[in-house]
Amino acid sequence: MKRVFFPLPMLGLLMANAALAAESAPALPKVDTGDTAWLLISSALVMLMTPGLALFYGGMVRSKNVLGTLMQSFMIIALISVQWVIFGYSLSFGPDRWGIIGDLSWFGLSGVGLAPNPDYAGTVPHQAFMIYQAMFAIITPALLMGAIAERMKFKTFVVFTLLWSTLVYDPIAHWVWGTGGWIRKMGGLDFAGGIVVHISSGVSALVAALLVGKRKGFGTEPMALHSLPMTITGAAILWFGWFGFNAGSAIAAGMLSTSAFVVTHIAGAGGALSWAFGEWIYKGKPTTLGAVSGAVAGLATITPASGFVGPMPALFIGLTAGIFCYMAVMGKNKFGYDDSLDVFGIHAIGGTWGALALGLFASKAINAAGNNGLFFGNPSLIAVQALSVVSAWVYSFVVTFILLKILGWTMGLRVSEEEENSGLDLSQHGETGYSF
Amino acid sequence: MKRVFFPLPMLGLLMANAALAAESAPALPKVDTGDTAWLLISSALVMLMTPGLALFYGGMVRSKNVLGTLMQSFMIIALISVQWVIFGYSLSFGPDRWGIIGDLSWFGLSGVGLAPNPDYAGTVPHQAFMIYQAMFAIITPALLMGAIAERMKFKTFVVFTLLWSTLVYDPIAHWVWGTGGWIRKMGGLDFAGGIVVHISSGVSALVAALLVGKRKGFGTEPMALHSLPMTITGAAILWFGWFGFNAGSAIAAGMLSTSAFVVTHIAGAGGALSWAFGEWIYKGKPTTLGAVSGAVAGLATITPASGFVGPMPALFIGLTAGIFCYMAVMGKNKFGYDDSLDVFGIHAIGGTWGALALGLFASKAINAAGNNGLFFGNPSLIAVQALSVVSAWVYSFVVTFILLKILGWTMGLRVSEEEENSGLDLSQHGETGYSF
Amino acid sequence: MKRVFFPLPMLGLLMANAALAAESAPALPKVDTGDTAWLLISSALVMLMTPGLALFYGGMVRSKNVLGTLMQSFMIIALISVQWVIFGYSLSFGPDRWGIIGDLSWFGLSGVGLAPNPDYAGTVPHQAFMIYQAMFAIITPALLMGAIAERMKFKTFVVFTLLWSTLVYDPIAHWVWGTGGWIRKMGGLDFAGGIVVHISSGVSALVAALLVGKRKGFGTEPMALHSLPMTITGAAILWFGWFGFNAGSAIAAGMLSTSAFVVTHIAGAGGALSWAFGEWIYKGKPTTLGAVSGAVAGLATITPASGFVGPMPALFIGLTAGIFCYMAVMGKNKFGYDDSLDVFGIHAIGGTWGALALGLFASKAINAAGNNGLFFGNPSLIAVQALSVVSAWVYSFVVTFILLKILGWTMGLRVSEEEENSGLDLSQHGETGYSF
Amino acid sequence: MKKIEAIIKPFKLDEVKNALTKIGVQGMTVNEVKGFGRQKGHTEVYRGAEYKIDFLPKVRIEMIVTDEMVVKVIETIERAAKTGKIGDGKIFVSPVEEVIRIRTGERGKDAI
Amino acid sequence: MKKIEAIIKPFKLDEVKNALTKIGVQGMTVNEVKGFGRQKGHTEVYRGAEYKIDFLPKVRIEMIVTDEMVVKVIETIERAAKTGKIGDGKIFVSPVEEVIRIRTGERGKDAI
Amino acid sequence: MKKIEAIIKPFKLDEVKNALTKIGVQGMTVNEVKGFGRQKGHTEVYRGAEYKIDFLPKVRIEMIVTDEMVVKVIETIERAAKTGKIGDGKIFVSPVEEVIRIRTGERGKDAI
Ligand SMILES: Nc1ncnc2c1ncn2[C@@H]1O[C@H](COP(=O)(O)OP(=O)(O)O)[C@@H](O)[C@H]1O
Ligand SMILES: Nc1ncnc2c1ncn2[C@@H]1O[C@H](COP(=O)(O)OP(=O)(O)O)[C@@H](O)[C@H]1O
Ligand SMILES: Nc1ncnc2c1ncn2[C@@H]1O[C@H](COP(=O)(O)OP(=O)(O)O)[C@@H](O)[C@H]1O
Repeated sequence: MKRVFFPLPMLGLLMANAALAAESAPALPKVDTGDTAWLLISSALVMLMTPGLALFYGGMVRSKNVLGTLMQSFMIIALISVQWVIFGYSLSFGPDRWGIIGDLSWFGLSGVGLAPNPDYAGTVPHQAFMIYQAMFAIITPALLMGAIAERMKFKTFVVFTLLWSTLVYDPIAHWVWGTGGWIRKMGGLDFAGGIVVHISSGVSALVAALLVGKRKGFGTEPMALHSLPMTITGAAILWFGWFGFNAGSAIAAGMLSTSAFVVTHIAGAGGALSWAFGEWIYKGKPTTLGAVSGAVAGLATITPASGFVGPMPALFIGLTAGIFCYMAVMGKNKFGYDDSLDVFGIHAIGGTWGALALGLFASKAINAAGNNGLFFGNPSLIAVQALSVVSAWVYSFVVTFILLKILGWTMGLRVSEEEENSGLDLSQHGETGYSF
Repeated sequence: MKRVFFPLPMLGLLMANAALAAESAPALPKVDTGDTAWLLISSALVMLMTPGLALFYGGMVRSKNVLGTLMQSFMIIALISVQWVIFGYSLSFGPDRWGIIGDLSWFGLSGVGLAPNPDYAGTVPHQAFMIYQAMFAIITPALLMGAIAERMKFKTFVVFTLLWSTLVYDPIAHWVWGTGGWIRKMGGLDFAGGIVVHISSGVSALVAALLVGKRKGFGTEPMALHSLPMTITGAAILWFGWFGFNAGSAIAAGMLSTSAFVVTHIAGAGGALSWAFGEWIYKGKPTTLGAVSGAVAGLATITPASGFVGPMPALFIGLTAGIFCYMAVMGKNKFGYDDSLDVFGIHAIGGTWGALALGLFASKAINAAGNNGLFFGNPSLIAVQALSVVSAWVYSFVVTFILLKILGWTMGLRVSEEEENSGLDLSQHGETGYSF
Repeated sequence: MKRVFFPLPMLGLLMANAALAAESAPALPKVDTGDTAWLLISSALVMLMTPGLALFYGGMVRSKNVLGTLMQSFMIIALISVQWVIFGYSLSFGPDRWGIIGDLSWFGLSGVGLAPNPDYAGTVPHQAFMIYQAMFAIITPALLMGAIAERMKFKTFVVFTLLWSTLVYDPIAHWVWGTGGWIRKMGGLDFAGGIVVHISSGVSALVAALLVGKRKGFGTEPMALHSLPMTITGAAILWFGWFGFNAGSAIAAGMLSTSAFVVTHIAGAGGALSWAFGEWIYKGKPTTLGAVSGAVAGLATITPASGFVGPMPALFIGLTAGIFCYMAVMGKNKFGYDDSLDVFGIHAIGGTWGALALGLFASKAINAAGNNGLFFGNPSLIAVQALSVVSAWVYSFVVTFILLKILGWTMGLRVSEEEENSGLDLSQHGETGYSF
Repeated sequence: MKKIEAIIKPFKLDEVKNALTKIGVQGMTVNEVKGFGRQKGHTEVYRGAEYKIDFLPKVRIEMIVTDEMVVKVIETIERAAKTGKIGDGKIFVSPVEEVIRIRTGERGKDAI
Repeated sequence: MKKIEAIIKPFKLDEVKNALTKIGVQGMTVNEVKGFGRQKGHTEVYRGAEYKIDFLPKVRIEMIVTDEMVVKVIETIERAAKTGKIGDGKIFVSPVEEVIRIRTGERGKDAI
Repeated sequence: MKKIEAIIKPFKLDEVKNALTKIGVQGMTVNEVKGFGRQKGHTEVYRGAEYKIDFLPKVRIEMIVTDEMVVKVIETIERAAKTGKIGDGKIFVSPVEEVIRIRTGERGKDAI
């Protein structure tokens, strides 16, 4: 749906550009400097989110695994960036095949140049759109890894990441955002990745937690977070970057990006408040981990809705996100699987609730290229959203399951027990995090 | 004064827009993409300052209070964001009542839409201006908390923050920046918040330090900073964000924002130099804490002047800021009150000196919508500035005093002695910062 | 070469502006909001790189030297900012003398105003270009200091930094980027500072490592990095800031900045991959320090080429950068000099390889104002590049050598042995980094 | 009364503590140490330079127990801390002449 | 000569140190430890999961003193470290056979 | 068997360890401590406020050795750890009654 997320009046212009561009590329004057500045800085912000996530996660593990955790995020940046420019972008956004995948005609970015591609973004260079999307492809598998922190074999992680991106992320991105993608054509909305990013990673995280199994000592030994200040710093960077994530998804600097920016901030605040106050009431003390987790929950939840809803619905979505995700995380403690850093509880639940909530609160007054939700007189949107969500759940679950089963048989998923005792830092990377 | 801080030639245009907007809202084409991009990224930068401040402060406390300190900043982001969109923005910037406060007609952001509001910003969506201002409302109470670090009861902190924002910040913001505010009408200048942010928080910080009282062991036990690298990181983030704070206050990307950007950087550098060299001469060694404190002093001091003065005055302001604030902090050590992280010495003194200094160095050549200062032939400006400063001092002092007295009687301001011994992290949040 | 790095069609316009500006300054309407927004945010990003570098380096030293290391970067920000606005900018970019240096007519920024200077940047205020360049002048000596970490006398460091900037950085910047500079006139290309920043600092770093001598205990005691997470955080900030460094060097937001942004990201990813996999093959384990070092190597190497080459050449450059720099660092371990944080191995080698590689891969299709390289039919460019590189090597080597010799005789370069034992933090700054 | 010191592998701490409380030990003091011994360290590689790390992370438990408890405590630690691999650690027993509980001023066995 | 070890609450360290120097103690060695004892730990809650923290932060002071000083030192520590609340800590006294000052090679009392 | 404890300057640790392994010491346990002694601390200045830091970083080495080794070990530490400047540290020797190797259950000398 990204193509149409800038003020409609510009659309005619863009089409004109497209025509022009076809005639006499490169159509230089069509690139808007303000829109390009915004998309580039948004790309940088979303890029920064992955190291932010690394810190967010890294602070939550024991100190013997801090490097292993940071390294996963860092390696994903390197791996997926290369995957993306070679074939990932083409699979996700390239010319459509059967509504389910892009073909390989943009292999190695051939044909992805500096002139705008009006299919996706009429006022910025095509490569700007491409690199912006790269950052989304990067952070998604990085999110996933939180579920299996502190125990994954590095070699298998590398292979898994590459395959998962190719087989799970790229197709779903195509369905939802690619020209011709079936969800997009059906009218399913996902402004900035509630389905593409949060559901895909969150559901796959659950599968991974189940198949990789619990950490040694889970439930019997305390597994204290080694540095909450690191986690809080990471959360702050995530929040900062999320402005690029959501407001950047307008692919232009204007009213829509402003609206997305505002609702993003509000939902983050709402999530932080409701999680922390929920704990305060339920457990007696508001925790800092709860506050930052709630913020991330609020931000994840508003993501799909961020270009479609107004400030007060955003506040509602943020507040409910904090509560729902808190409940989901509490639920985990009951079920006993070891989704170590609560990727499922926060991202799958948040992404799902956000994708459905936009079916309630979306308004064409905010985004004429979007749709109206239930409360604006259109009950059908929520059905479309539900179908989109379920498809992403099922697809992510099944493919990740098969992938991990195969990798489990062939390469092994976990480090040995002794390696787990000594920690990933030493066993996988031959390094030690700290030496004060 | 914010409304008029973009090149005058545009003003006519804006008025035209306003007229147009009235006739046929939303007046889509009037939003400038470059200005909007700049204001949005500036908003993100200012938002990042509060976590930056959290690190700046967090590194200066003992490790048993690190989470309590970080949590205050983080909670303020959540609380004040919600307060702001519900009624704070309306109080500060809404339709004027008697020159002292906005009314509640923008309650819940009703009427605060995506079309530009030419009263404040003619080339960007009104909501962009609103969210940019939200970040200022957030960081101000967060600054204040440094004075009473390591001993405030969390519950009281929540209530205090909400009330202080509503009763101190919102009115002063209205006086200085709101359409119809009395200081603004009088011609008092404050480009980016020397009065609104730094004086209000710095003076209130002094009151809080006096009423909350000293930390247990203050003056007898060493209270070593637990992590100077954290403090330095925080200072760096603050400096980075300050570009959005000051240059963003031009509410447009152009010559004025450039000028504000340049003088901000110069003053930060000047403050760092003079504080560090001052220490070197006076105490024998230049400290890193001194260097970063000086930078913050220089940045705070240039804030009110940043859109009115040129580079060489900025260098002078920065260098003197480092010296004055250093002297103020040394003074504290003589007077013996426990403004733990020197909010008064840096922000009240810096904000005051900056607001007066602009009365000396302001030049219409930099900002035609500003005024000339003493050295540019206009001795009257400094009187207006002095009156503005004094008003903010008195008002902040009195209201904060009353507020804290009442809260002291009703809820209690401090944690118990035993809680103070075990630290805020454990006693208020049930968490531990580090576990290496 | 910076002047001409925006779409050629705009050039005529700029010249017109220049004419107009001469007639009726300030020529307000000529400033482009999008370009200005991009240049200002890029300036902020590059400013952030120096604290990022501080963390990158700070994590690699022993904890008793962490503040000394952070302080060097922080002090450089303060010192060089002031040097720059007083005379450094004039030396580098002011009116040319004999092709080798700017004169002092822009002393104290006189004549450096808010109207665009079409010699360097036709669509943004001149001061915006000035402050952007300031950030480059700042980070360059900060890079250098990594070679002599943990042993430099602070007083000498201050004097050295000021002299080195004035005598090495400013002239080389003039040669390559200043109007009339001889390398620029010869046609030598350096988009964002491979020669000006990385070769100058990297080669000088080697000289410094040789003249200052090894750390006490080097080679016999383990000198464990005290915090790899700090180093990784620093690397992430560097990567983030590098988008401003390279893409900002287009001095406009459009196709060229997009292209530079994209190739920067790809080369960073490529460098991280090849260094980490190189280690994996050669030493048995991929390390996090290797991955982040590789990223920095890739980013440094693409720097000179970033506005001239396309994505696939960038991938090649990044991958080879990781390998070459890894080999150079391994080499150091053989030669036995103590370039403590591998400034030579990464920046001199990376900068050199990048400056030569653009002689192979540069294409006028990417940047019409650039040139074609060998693979695009122009074998002469590589010769020009080689001459530029050699000149910068020789000049940096010789001047830094003389400078350090003189400072060694007069002030002494190193702290005393006892001070080295107790650490820079305590001996130079009277502070302690951590107290958990 | 005796002082029993045990140097064990860090990840065994919880197991040992639980085993000891089960046999009635009511107090102990623990700190992190670095151990050098037969268990050879490892090599860490930083930018190609190899560092031999001889000191490995261990945990040191210190406990004052009555003479009657000594044998039981030693046995318990041996059982709980053992993996059979090199580096499992040591137990040292040494004499203690007096124990005082600060809170009450109690002396001797009562103070343990 | 005796070795006196005291496990105390961290925030009492300065008070104890000052009290000891006042009675003439000239040297001591201190480190941070975790204590397990009658003073029950607390519960930390991370994302809803409760962790029982049994080990509390304590400070361990180690001091070699001459036999004559032992009683005075113990009394001083008792006084300065006492809050009367559970968890105030313990003092252990054990024999020491020799003390050497590395700088001078002095032995015995002179080396303390 | 004896327990030898040495409190030394941190930067001397590697030298001491190497010297000890050369004379055949096969195990030791080390931790970081803060020392208070004749070597006066230093003053740290934070925003103008001066803090007297009395505790200096030291390293504590603990070693169980056979009686025959005691003299040699002490001499070796004295030599390796000495700078001749105040604050070089101390060596304490105290009795140990039993040593157990957890891995094998060996007792006494064999367990060292
Ligand atoms: N003689 C000793 N004195 C003090 N501590 C020792 C001694 N020997 C070993 N240790 C400690 O015990 C730990 C384990 O010893 P090691 O020789 O590696 O294995 P094992 O316990 O299997 O014999 C060492 O890391 C060290 O902390
Ligand atoms: N038997 C013991 N051996 C070693 N240390 C002990 C022992 N008992 C208690 N301690 C230490 O003393 C501290 C205080 O003991 P605790 O039983 O909690 O309270 P109290 O000192 O009031 O009896 C503990 O945290 C632990 O560090
Ligand atoms: N009586 C003592 N008991 C325990 N440790 C001591 C004692 N005296 C000194 N130390 C330790 O030895 C270190 C060095 O002692 P100090 O008096 O400073 O110098 P020197 O070793 O030259 O006499 C101290 O920092 C402290 O850790």
